[in-house]
Amino acid sequence: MIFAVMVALLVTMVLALVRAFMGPGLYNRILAINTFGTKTVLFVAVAGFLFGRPEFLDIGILYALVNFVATVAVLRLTHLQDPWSGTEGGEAG
Amino acid sequence: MIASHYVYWTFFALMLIGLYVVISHGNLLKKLIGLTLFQVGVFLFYIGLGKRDGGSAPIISDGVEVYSHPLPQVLILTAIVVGVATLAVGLALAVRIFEAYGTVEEDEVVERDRADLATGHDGHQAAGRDSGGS
Amino acid sequence: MTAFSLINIVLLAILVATAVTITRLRALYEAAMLAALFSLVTACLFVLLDALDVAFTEAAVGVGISTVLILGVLALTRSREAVTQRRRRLPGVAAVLLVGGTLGYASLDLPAFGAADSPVHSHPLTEVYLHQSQEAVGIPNTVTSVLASYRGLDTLGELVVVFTAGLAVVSLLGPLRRRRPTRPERPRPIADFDLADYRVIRVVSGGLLPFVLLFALYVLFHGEYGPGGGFQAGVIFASGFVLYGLVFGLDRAQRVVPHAALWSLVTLGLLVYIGLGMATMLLGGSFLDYDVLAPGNPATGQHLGILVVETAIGITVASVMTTIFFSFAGRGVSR
Amino acid sequence: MSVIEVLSGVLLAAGALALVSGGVGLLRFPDFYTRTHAASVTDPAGAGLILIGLLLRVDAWDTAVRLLIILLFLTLTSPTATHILAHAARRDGVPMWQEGDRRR
Repeated sequence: MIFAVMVALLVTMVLALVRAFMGPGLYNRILAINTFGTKTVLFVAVAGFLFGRPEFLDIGILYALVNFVATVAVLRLTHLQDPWSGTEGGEAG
Repeated sequence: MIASHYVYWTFFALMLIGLYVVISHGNLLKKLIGLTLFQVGVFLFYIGLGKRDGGSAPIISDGVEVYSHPLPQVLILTAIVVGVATLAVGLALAVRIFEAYGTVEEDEVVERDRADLATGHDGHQAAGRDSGGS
Repeated sequence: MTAFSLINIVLLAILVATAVTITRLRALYEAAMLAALFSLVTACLFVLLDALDVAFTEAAVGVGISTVLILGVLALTRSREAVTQRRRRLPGVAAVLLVGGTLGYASLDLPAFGAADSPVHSHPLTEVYLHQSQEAVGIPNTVTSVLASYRGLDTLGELVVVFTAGLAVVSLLGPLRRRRPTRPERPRPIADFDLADYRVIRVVSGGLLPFVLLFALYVLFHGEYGPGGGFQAGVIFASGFVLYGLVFGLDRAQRVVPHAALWSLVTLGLLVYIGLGMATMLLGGSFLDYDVLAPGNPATGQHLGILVVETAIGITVASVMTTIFFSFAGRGVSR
Repeated sequence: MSVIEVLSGVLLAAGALALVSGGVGLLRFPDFYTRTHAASVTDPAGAGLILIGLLLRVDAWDTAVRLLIILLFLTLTSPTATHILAHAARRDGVPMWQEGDRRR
């Protein structure tokens, strides 16, 4: 059963990857990469059970966090002319 | 041969893709991304050498007999952090080059240096003036 | 075909496909994002290859820090790559053929992947690190004991390299500048970006942030029993600050940790590490020999030494990474 | 086979189905917004189902706590990320697909 879930995960990863490659444009890629990130969290969790050492789920927690940081960073840094201050705006870069 | 070595060959392929980007692409930032690809190839190669069939993570616990080797993991663990620190140095250099030349394309930077040499300007002064004007 | 090799092949194929796509993309923002995806897949592969600590570090560094740095530099410079000229291709292809041929030829001598009788696994050090370390050091995570105890001097060297890199970035990008006080304090959303957007991010990241920092501390102190340790904790801590700086603006992030405090922390970690080495020498051992810290009870001494060293590593790595982030961020502001 | 195991199997299967359908939607839907829909609905749903399915198989309490923390983080961050993403795209003027348009 767990192996079947793993296969489903890998299939979904490949599908999201194709979307990330095809684009078109920035947003489709961000969306695909964000989805892919969730799949990697699940990958770590399922792999722990599949190979019999489920106590190492800490890594999954980290992936969930880091995935969010990456999405926020992409949105933040591709959107502002003066990327770091957040006080003065501009059109999308 | 294929069944036992394909993993190494994929790691080598990653290194070579990175190497190609570093040498052939002119954009300095693209070169740095290529450098990280190359790095990851090397990291995976090290970790791959320490992996053992049916092994488990080298954290000793009851009921687990076979472990992968911890030493390559230690080396790569520190190498990753050092890698991002050196990447930051490279990026800082790229920012400075952009501020001096107004471009991060290697060809354009070299061309501008050549033009400065031909007109007899000191390269540094010329670069400073150019960035002031742009 | 086992489950392992199936997953392995799929992940490797994803990696190579991503790498090829990265080289072909000329829009560098998108290439940088695919690089983040690349490092996520790499981290999964590290999990599969039993390198949990490495997976930890790679995910936090590759996604949380280096992507942010690359995107930030792209925002400062140009984000489209020029077309690669035909004449440039030849040297690259030549180098790839040369190096690839050499590596391919050399790989014929490599032991089969995962073989139990390979030189790596039959070397006497394997026995030392995996089994004797349980008596000599007494902590389950052998990666931590090798990192902090057996190869403590090497790790000190790596830490010095990280320190030097931080120094180089700061000297290239100028000192961390204090912002002019005329700027509005609260980050105001740009004209047509709805405030509600920012409120959602602010509330969620504000709620998440304490957990990130707590998690970093957990990783630091749990590193003896599970995956984790100073390097990982430092990087997670720094990515928490990166998140804070991205969402709430550099201004507030710099008020939380002023740069003077940051630089003292950078050197503090390094000094604690070296000081511990000196202390063990004064107590009659050799440099970084923790056995002498608790006379008559080497295991306790090792525990103590490893804990101090990991904390020192965590402090230095976290503050160097935060310094690097602030330097790049300050560049954008002062322009 | 106990009731718990059957239940866990059902949850895992449902989660896997949700994931794959989300992946297909991400690939096949015609524009960015519909793809966001596919991804944002199936992501937390599939993740939740799978994580709860795994939770039923755990004996050690610390593993269960970790699974719950992952679940909490995912349910917090994943909708937030897709929400701001869709909002930013709308503001940026990513065009919406209309009946009869080409796929983008």
